[in-house]
Amino acid sequence: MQEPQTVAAAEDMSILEAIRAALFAEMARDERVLVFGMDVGTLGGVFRVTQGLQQHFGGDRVFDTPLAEGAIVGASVGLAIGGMIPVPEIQFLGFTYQAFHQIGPQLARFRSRSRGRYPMPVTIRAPDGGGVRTPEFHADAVESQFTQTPGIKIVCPAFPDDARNMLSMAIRDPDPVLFVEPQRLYRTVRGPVTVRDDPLPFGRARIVRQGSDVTLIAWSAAVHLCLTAASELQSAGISASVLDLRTLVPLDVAGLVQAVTSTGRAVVVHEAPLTGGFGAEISATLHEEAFLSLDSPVIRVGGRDVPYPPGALEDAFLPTVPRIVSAARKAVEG
Amino acid sequence: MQEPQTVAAAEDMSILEAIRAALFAEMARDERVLVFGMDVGTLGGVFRVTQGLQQHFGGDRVFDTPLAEGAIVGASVGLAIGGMIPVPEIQFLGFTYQAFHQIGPQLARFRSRSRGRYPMPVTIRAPDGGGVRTPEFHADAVESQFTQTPGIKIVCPAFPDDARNMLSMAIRDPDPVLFVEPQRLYRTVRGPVTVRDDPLPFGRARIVRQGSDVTLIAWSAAVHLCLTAASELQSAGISASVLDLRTLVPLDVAGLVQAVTSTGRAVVVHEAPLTGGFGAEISATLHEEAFLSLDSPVIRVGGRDVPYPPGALEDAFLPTVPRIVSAARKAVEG
Amino acid sequence: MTQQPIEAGAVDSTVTRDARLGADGVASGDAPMSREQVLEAYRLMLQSQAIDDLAIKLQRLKRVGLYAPVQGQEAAVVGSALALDPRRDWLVPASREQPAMIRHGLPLVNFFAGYMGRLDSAGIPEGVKLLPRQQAIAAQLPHAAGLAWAMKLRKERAAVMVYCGDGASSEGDFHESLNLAGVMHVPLVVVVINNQYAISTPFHKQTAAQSLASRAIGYGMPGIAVDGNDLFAVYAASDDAVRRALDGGGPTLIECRTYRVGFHNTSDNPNDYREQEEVSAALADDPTTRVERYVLAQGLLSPGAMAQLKVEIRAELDAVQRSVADLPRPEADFIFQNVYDVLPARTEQQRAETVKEDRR
Amino acid sequence: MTQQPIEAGAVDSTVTRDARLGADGVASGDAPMSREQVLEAYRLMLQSQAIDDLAIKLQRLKRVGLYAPVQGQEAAVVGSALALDPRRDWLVPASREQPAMIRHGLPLVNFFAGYMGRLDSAGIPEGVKLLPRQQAIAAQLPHAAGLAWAMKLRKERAAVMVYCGDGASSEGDFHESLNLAGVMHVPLVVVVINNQYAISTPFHKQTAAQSLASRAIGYGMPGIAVDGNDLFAVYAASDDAVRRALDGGGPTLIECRTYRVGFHNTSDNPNDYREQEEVSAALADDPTTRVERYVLAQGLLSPGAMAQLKVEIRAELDAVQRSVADLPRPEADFIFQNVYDVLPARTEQQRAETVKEDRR
Ligand SMILES: Cc1ncc(C[n+]2csc(CCOP(=O)(O)OP(=O)(O)O)c2C)c(N)n1
Ligand SMILES: Cc1ncc(C[n+]2csc(CCOP(=O)(O)OP(=O)(O)O)c2C)c(N)n1
Ligand SMILES: [Mg+2]
Ligand SMILES: [Mg+2]
Repeated sequence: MQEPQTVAAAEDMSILEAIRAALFAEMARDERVLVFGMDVGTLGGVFRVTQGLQQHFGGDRVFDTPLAEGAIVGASVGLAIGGMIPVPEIQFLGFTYQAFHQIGPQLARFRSRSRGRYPMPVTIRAPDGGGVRTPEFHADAVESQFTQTPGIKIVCPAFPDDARNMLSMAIRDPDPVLFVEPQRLYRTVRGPVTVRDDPLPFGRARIVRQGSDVTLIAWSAAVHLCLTAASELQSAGISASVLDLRTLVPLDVAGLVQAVTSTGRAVVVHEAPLTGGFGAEISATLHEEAFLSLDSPVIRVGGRDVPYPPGALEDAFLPTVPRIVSAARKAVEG
Repeated sequence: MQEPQTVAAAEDMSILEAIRAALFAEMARDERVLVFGMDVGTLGGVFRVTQGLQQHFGGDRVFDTPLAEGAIVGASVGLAIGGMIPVPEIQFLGFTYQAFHQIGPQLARFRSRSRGRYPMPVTIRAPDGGGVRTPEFHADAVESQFTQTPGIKIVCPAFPDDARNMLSMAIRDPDPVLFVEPQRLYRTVRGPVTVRDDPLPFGRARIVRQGSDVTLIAWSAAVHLCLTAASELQSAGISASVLDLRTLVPLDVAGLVQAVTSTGRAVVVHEAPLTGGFGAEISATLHEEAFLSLDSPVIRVGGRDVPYPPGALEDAFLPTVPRIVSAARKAVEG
Repeated sequence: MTQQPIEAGAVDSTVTRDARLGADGVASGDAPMSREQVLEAYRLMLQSQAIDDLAIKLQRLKRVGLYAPVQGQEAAVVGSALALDPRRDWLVPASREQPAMIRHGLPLVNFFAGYMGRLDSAGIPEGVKLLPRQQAIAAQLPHAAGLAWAMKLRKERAAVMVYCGDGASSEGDFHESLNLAGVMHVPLVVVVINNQYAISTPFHKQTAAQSLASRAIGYGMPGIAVDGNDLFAVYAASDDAVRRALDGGGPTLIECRTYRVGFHNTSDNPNDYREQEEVSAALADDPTTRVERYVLAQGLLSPGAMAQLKVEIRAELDAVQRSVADLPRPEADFIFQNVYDVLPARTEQQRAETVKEDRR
Repeated sequence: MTQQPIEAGAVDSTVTRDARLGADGVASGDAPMSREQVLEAYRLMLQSQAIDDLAIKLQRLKRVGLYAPVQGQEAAVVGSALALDPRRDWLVPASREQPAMIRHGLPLVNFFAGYMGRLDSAGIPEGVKLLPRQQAIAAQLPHAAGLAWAMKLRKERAAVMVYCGDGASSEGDFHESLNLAGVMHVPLVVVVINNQYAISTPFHKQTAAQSLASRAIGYGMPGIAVDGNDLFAVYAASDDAVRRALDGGGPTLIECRTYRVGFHNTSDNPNDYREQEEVSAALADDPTTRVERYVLAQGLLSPGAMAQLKVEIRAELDAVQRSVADLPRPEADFIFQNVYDVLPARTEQQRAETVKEDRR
């Protein structure tokens, strides 16, 4: 899990700026790259992530589309066949529901269906996650639903540096990528960004905090909850590692096993409802691959098994630092 | 897991006949019950499951719809609000992709969104599963995708008796149910059917074979693979239980734990791709709830992490009896 | 089948109406509404403006989460909703039809409770034939088609009116449900509030169609485009459509052409994507002002009574808002209510945990 | 915006063509196709019939899985495809356009290899501007819209022709992609093969619209309904549309009205849902027979040459079929090919396992 060579000096950015920088860089690098979706052009996106792109690259490469998620993704398939590199935005991950039939069964399978003739270098960007009191659907963290339709990669950065480099990687990847952006962190998490020209391939988890008693596993915004929980645990005398998965597909099984073996205990945290969430996959995998190294079972902390509630009640739904802390205590103390 | 009282003598039926009998019975019992979908009326469905219904109950209660899965499910929401009990058919579970945005985020959430004002007594029937060399999508076993949208129940019978009783229960249930029908078994599995007037609630797994060394856990068509595997294991001196989950939501956690505790070893089998399949949920749950009773980790046997292949190659994709047998051996022998 | 004659051009089902209530407040021809109806409409339009103002103020004070104003669309929303009989007909909103929901029977307290997070009081009361607001664009359309279908199957004499926006007209749900409604010949009235924008996306980027009403032909139903700022035109078209629905004449598509004068919602800034001139032009043709002029000209209200009415409306809202603020906030385990009839055991356990955590 | 005039009825964009090649094989007016084109069409139509026969036979012998015949639709499929230049234009099939795929460059061997499970040989060769068949109804439409959009963005002079059925016209994908194509003004030709059925569901249960071509108006593009059994009418409309697309005139919707004479596919029995008379009527107006009469009347082929041609076509197919039968069946690990550019480690492990299991 060693990081490759740096080619530019680090710059401090928010996640939002890092994503925008990646879009600028990739559009400049390859004129086949197109950015489109609802309101991404003139407005620059409802979060202003794509701000300035249309002015810079013109209305042929950055454009607003009609309000139809299925067509946005479906057209991306055709644009890719026609030699373009589409980077569509779905305004919120919770509206990939409307495009579901064009993502897993079409975009993800087109390389295979066409026996390799039509690879799909498409990156779908979509923000998700709770904590910002959005209306219904706008927080739904449904990334695990796409793990049942192989052919697509799922990338969930938690830091500006990863957002910057992994979005570039996604756009250059010959395969489709669902790139999930933690809306809660867009402007709140800042950090150094170092542009890498030859980054590691997808599928490498990263230890973002070293500890010895328990490993907290997460991706996307939940990584930061785990970091806070780890600090609290520290005060209570428990030393927690935090592993940022970074990509769900491909999954870094070796990295997971290694991180958990070193502590013997693990808690996996995600915002999606517990049942059927990707935490189950992590837990199942760890038990399969590292059973004998586990001193206690992997504990999952997820969203509740209910529909995402109105903003006023999202704390009752979401995994919180206290819930993570108490799960970690349980893992360690039994 | 004791079965309740019988109210009618057992009759021998195929799964298909059992489903049809349940539809006849529920339509006769309650005139609000409607059956609709593509080709379910005049034709009686592409598998002839609904044959005879339209002649018997008339074109107002059994009707063909346009080719639009989203509208079929979406209209069901409205029909339910209007006081009907819709039993829509989606021609194959793999075409719930097209209705995805109307199932989890709408149908499943309407009770909650309307704060109880509009319960959704809707049962979506859909066949799925491999082994019958269907074209693309027709075999996709995507039941786990619906476990991330709470509010809907997921029922996956493997025997005629369950098909008959659980479909009746589903139709009478005030909540939405996704009722998955194993197409491979429609006509091949026959068995006694005893109509129960007051069946057990959903969420009770059933031990369909008793054993002492390892518990094979499955639902839908895979239950029968497990039964075959259990016979083979018997010859090799390994005594396997087979647990038929019957419903994924609600999940019979207590039944699972009890069944696995008695053997100390478990293998979970499903047709969906391994990663993100419901086997992960079973494995994670068992480790969380029965860690100390497990002599070895729960092993998953699933479909491969690739798109469902053309018919000629489905055996390479699907869980097979040999794969189950060798997983069970590994669980037992380490 | 191949022998059937090829049609000499499909019949155009789009009917267009002349203006009824002009920008000057003068009605051409007979008014399609009674004096009482005009006054009801006027009151609802004023109330809608007052709700916009109050909700935006409360949002700025962080007492309301997000608010999407009606401003500019009052005639389209009120004129259509008034064609319904709330005891008989159903109303299915999108998410910007506040006065229609209230007119259809949603109590003001419940209305504000929804926006102010007092969820225990925010439901739709039993008997009010209304669906909750829909946040997934266009998803309400198949629900409405199904509901109308239920009315037909039950032989209930009732119409269903459903709203959606110009943006919504691009979603698959729009198409699938209108086609279904057409072929099932159900008593549905689809009111498209074409306010020229879907967030920042103007109508000409939404579709190349000249009119959304023209889509009706492809579903075998009548379609009509009206000036959505003309209360009388909207009401007349809606009333026609409701009658047709009640008389077994099937569904109708109505496009109300209006303009979203305000921001998309409280977190939007329209200056980022449109010119002030465009907004000024629209402001100059405020639909409520048209009605106000008519009301004064016809002597339905004196200037004094009108001023009094405005004060009353604002006072009522403010009182409601204050009483809602006094309502209890929901408990944490509210999120487990109404998920299922009976919670699954595992979820029940989560509920218990949540209650315990909340107490800590 | 509210000041814009309310249109006096939307303009109807549906144009209708007179019959060109009647049931008697007599052309009215000038033939829109050259002699060579007519002969090419005729050959393709005969070949399509022969493929239907052979594939059904092979299915009965369990050497083909499932087959959906073209019978009755030959003029619609061939007449449209012939308007394309395969070196320049793209063809996006649904799943019942066999002769179009072959004409566009799919080698017969690859074609049969697909049906006969010889997957290693079933791909679309590099350079053939064709997409694979689509099993999810209507899902190909947005792909085609996107592909046409790519042509426009790249300033390539190329048209994209996409097929779908009458059933497909009810899916959300149909609507979303036609609307997108309209607003992006891309070089797309949408050919709806209205064969009156979607499995058992007749057209009048599919929609209340009189014509599917009439939907074009709602997307701001020209629409035309033609007798789909009339080769010349189909060709002329398609040729117009392709030219318009190439000249920057945007998309066109063409509805070909024809009839699915055969079963939906080899596991369907149409007697369960339709009357034989209806089929007989359609059989009496076989589109290939129309062309055959024309070919004979115009002396394009002598009766002897025609008989010879039919023998040749069948012989060729049979030879191809036999050579395909000799091709190797795919290995088990074929399923892991082309899932990703590089397989994830975990999937790679599954591949290794599969190979090992397969060897046992
Ligand atoms: C399916 C879906 N996609 C995207 C959004 C985000 N969104 C919320 S409102 C809106 C624009 C809606 O435009 P329109 O239908 O014209 O209604 P208006 O806001 O003008 O009333 C969008 C894109 C959503 N809520 N649902
Ligand atoms: C999304 C989807 N829903 C359902 C089906 C099952 N199905 C296969 S063919 C068919 C009918 C298609 O009718 P139409 O579009 O008219 O094409 P045709 O078969 O007449 O060529 C159906 C419903 C499917 N393949 N895809
Ligand atoms: Mg709008
Ligand atoms: Mg058809």
